[in-house]
Amino acid sequence: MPRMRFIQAINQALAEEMERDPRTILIGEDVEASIFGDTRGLLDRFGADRVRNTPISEQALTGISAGAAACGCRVIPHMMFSNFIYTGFDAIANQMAKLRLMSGGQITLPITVIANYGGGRSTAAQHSDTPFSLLTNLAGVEVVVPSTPDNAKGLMKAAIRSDNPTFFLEPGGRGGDAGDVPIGDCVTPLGEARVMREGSDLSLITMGSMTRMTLLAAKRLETELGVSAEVLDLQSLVPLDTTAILASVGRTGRAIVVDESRDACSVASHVAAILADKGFDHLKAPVQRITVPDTAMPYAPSAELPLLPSAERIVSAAKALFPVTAK
Amino acid sequence: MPRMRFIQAINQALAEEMERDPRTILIGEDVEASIFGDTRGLLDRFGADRVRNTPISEQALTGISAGAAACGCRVIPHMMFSNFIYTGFDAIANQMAKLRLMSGGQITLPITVIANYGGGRSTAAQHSDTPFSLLTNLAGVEVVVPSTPDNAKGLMKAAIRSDNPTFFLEPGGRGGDAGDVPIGDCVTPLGEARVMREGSDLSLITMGSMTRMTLLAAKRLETELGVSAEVLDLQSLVPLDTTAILASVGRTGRAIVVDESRDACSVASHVAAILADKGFDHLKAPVQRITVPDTAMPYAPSAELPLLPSAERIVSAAKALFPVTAK
Amino acid sequence: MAASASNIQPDDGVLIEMYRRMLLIRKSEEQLFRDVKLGRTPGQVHLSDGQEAVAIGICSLLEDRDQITSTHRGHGHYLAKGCDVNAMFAEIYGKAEGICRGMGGSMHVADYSKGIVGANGIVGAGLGIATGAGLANQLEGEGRVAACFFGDGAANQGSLMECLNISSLWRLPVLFVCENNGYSEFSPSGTVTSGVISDRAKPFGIPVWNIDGNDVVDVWRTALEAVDHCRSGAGPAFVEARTYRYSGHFSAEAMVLSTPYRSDEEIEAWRARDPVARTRALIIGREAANDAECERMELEADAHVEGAVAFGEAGTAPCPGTANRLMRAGS
Amino acid sequence: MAASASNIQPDDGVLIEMYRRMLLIRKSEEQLFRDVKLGRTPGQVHLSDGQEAVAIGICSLLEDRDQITSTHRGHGHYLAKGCDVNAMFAEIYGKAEGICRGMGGSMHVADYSKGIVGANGIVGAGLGIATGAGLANQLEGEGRVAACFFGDGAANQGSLMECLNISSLWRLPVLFVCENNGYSEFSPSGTVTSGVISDRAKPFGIPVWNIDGNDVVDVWRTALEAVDHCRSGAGPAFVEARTYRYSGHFSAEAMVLSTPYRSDEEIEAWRARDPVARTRALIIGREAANDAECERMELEADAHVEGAVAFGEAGTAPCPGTANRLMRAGS
Ligand SMILES: Cc1ncc(C[n+]2csc(CCOP(=O)(O)OP(=O)(O)O)c2C)c(N)n1
Ligand SMILES: Cc1ncc(C[n+]2csc(CCOP(=O)(O)OP(=O)(O)O)c2C)c(N)n1
Ligand SMILES: [Mg+2]
Ligand SMILES: [Mg+2]
Repeated sequence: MPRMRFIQAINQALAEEMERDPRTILIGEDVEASIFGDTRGLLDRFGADRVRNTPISEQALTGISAGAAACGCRVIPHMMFSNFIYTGFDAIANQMAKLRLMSGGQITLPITVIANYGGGRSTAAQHSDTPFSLLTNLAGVEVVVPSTPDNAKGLMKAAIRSDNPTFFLEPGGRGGDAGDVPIGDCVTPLGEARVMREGSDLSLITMGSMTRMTLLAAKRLETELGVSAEVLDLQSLVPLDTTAILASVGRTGRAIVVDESRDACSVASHVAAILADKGFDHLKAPVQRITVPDTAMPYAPSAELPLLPSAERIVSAAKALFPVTAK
Repeated sequence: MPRMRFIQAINQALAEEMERDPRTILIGEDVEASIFGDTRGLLDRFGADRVRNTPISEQALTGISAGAAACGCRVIPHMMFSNFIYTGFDAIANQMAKLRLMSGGQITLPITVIANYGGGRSTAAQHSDTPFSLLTNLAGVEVVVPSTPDNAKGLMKAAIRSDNPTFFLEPGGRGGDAGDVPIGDCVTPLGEARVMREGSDLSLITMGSMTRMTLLAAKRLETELGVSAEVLDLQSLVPLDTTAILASVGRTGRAIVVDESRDACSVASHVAAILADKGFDHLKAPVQRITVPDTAMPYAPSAELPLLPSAERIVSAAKALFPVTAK
Repeated sequence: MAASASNIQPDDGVLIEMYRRMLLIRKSEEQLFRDVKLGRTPGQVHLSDGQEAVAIGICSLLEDRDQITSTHRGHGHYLAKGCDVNAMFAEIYGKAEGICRGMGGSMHVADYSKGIVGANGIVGAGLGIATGAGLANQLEGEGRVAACFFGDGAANQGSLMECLNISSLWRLPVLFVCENNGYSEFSPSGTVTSGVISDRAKPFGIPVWNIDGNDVVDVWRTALEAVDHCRSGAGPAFVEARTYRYSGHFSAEAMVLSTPYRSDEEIEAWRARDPVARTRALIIGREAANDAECERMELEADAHVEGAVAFGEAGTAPCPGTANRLMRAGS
Repeated sequence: MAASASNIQPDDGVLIEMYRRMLLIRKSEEQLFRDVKLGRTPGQVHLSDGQEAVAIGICSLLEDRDQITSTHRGHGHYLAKGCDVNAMFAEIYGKAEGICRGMGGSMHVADYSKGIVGANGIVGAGLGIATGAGLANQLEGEGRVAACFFGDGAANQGSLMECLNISSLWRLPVLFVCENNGYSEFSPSGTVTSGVISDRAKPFGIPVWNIDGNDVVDVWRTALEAVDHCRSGAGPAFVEARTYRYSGHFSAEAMVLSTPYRSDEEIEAWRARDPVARTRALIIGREAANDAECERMELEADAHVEGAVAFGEAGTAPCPGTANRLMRAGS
């Protein structure tokens, strides 16, 4: 398997899927120049009909995506930063998420919305939101969050092939991560979490940008506390792999959920809620959430970085669960 | 205390607060004619400067609210139906929720956004959303949800007096409910839940439109199962009265959360997550959520009504918690 | 560009067909108004009685494969696009046999197989969707046109400007049709709308027609030119049609408003310019049909509506699992 | 209405003051560009070097109590509005002594006490905010004006049309200032913008000026008329100023783009029309100051910037609890 960077894996998936289906189009602000690199080269390869810069008009961008998808295109709108989703939110929340039901199933909306999310880079409050919660609560759109180059490719392919509106959320700080990526048709099915590391004492449930750091924390837990932590990468938030969540905690009896969302009504909250309900009988200890506290993101690193989940925060949360074994 | 309808209580609070502070203004689509009745008569009383119809321009409506509030007005934008929040969502999520932090606390935004939410009236998917989750997750806006005429008045007063952007969410189907309402300055403090009914076996935690039905369910539990259920009305979602939630479940050991939100990442999820963490030691049974399943709202009553939380659903959830006592 | 310069006329067959369809809309909506009072509909309705000529005049020039986006006031667009009246009534009655299986209701009646890319409860939302349909059409290259119906109130949504800009830049085959009925809910246009709406298209170089929306021939003639402009690949076109809705904003307004927002004189003045009656007069004047024939057309429309009521009433209530099943493709 | 008809000139004092401030902007931004490379700033910056005349010309006619809304490219507006350069550098360096206590950074430098109602990372967001400020001003009735700076790219946000409509309807004292620098990120205006931007204000009856944004006198003269129009209660005004940003969209663009999106010739052609140099030439030509005096002004600006760097560097890192504490009033 060739090794490549996260962003290249996304780029490859886009290119392969556009090759596969000539009705697939990509639109968005500066998708031609591609500031993140994910859409680079696609204009040259697929031409100006299928790769189009749009004006700064997010309402129209999302609305046009719904309309073009309803009329036979497979549409990939690129929103750039997640915060710009809000500017085009009507066509997402009122159209993409609802048209299928409202039409009695007549309409199919094969849309893959790309947006880059997350903090840690001093981009300040308007360029650092993690929009998992509000998209997941819509219920009418699928939400996928890749964590490594290989599932970035696989999930992008699945997202594009899905006949539902699907958000593909790029972890902002992870574009440079390198990893092995399968060649060709590697589709990661939506709705399947993956166990990144097996463990027997504790389940660390996470997704996207937080996965790498959670794995580091798991290693530290092994060495520092002798705790065997399983790491479950959700991969897709809608549909959510409830079975895998319950199975993991069934094995370990303890869970910490790590999520870059702001805490209130986060995906972490929802996973914890599932455990408090369907997983209750498995639970040997409180379910903790490692999230961003309920504030907007500050600019200065000294104020921003401590707000983000970190291996440190995970380790100290775990310590509270295993007071005796703590060295 | 005079008896009045829910919507009259809101109307009275608006009038009293506009009387109190001449810099308070009300803007929105047809706030003059007032389709819901909440703003009726205010134009005549306070004049066209302070009560203004806006064009159908939700982006501008929210943006203008932020600007006018930043420059000395106390602004009450009326969004009509909650789904229209999405159309004006940028100025909510990127401005109202973030300007204060981004400015280092320089700016104060005394804004009270009114919107009517919820299903059950065959208004179909685009006029029935319950937007608790996405607003709560923003963290930068306060969210209040009245449940009875008296707290409708008290919470509206608190919302208007708050120096933060605050959403006052009117339960769509409850406008006609009547109740006793205190005269004059009855401010319901933000961040305080209220116990609507005491009980020792089970906490039913709820808010807004669901409160009345939850009280009915509690009565049925008493008579049908001999279960003593406490009913906690959250009143405000941001700030959230975590202390009251934990105290109630500390007393009862069991909780069901009833919330008109779609389930994933709902307020119900978040309350359950708090219980799974800080309330874990109190819990004797799984925490169940009675919410709207993760779909958009259908039009036909036969398809819509079963999706909403109901006393029936609460009672049967409770039955699962008390298998022995069930008659 | 002002109203159409040409004086071309629809031939008798076209005129009669437009009249028939206008009658079907008018009779259907009158029935629906009664149905709401009778409690046959679970929700309220927004009627377009008085505006029939716009929907009919425009849609007469559209082919089945052409798309439209409709509004919360969409019964007329639905019927004008040739969709089934039975399935509309069943929908509005909340029945599984409805065009949207009872999931959408009055604000969302739309037959996608006939090119209706949604009737929309969100004012202005059709603008982006129609522009997207125009993009799909352009890429397909077969000359399909997407028409977007929207109100004078919707013209104040910023999305209009965005879509005018993009459709002009990309020369998309999108026909913008502003149904200016003088009100945005209960606000008279002048109180919420600055200037002339169709002027808003001019900075983008989009050709504009400003017409009498109660004159079906004028609408038809304009559509002939405007649709052709779009179909030929020349880019978008913009029509503003002045019209009026007799029944007001929605079926419960008399109940919820404390004071009327328009005068009886105003309503009467518009009734005197009724598009259905004018079309009938034109038909008689031209001798395209006589009184008795026109009468028969009315009775036919009545019969259609009666049949639709029966169909709707006989329909079944959708079962609770329907929403869950229909939410996502592949589920 | 085209460019200002009048030929009124700023007096020497005003011209020199404008020159000083333009120098401060230019020197500050050149320094910031170096600072990014040096790693002194935690984030990237969007520089306005080349555009100074617009900010300065407009703000020279604004009083302290008048508001502005700024953009992601807001250092120039900040300094033009007379805000503190030290607090700006400290902010961009991420220090607690910054104007926003290090919470906002480069895209959000704003001193509210000087009427800056936010510099905004959301393109177009200032439009609604400035319109709201205009509403507050109108209600106050003291003649304050709110000016909204926005780019040619931002002019494609539908919010523009909404705000033009509302400010015209309500006759709000809002001055719309479009800084047309020819690019929306890496897209040349012509590829994303149809027609002439300022024409978009005309359907709303708003007076329009279309000017050379690199000529500070022309901007000043226009502002004299346009601000007066707003202040007098006659409603909004619209200025489109053509200009250019030398350093491109943002400080890391050379690193992230695979190919350049503009030619060296283009940049050179604009440098030949440099607003700072032109102002200096005018000063010398008018004998408002001589070469040595101009030189001294440059040195003064350098000294200011040097002081600001030192101030910023000496600042302290905001502590982790800051965000939580500042999020809400009363907490
Ligand atoms: C985004 C949004 N805002 C507000 C409403 C409420 N609303 C429904 S119809 C309407 C007036 C529409 O006026 P117009 O576009 O002129 O259409 P008309 O009703 O006159 O046909 C409004 C404000 C809505 N449905 N959607
Ligand atoms: C709502 C939103 N969409 C997209 C962006 C990304 N973005 C930042 S600056 C910019 C271009 C702005 O162009 P213009 O308004 O002409 O201002 P300029 O940068 O040229 O000064 C874009 C697209 C953003 N910040 N906000
Ligand atoms: Mg109208
Ligand atoms: Mg620009």
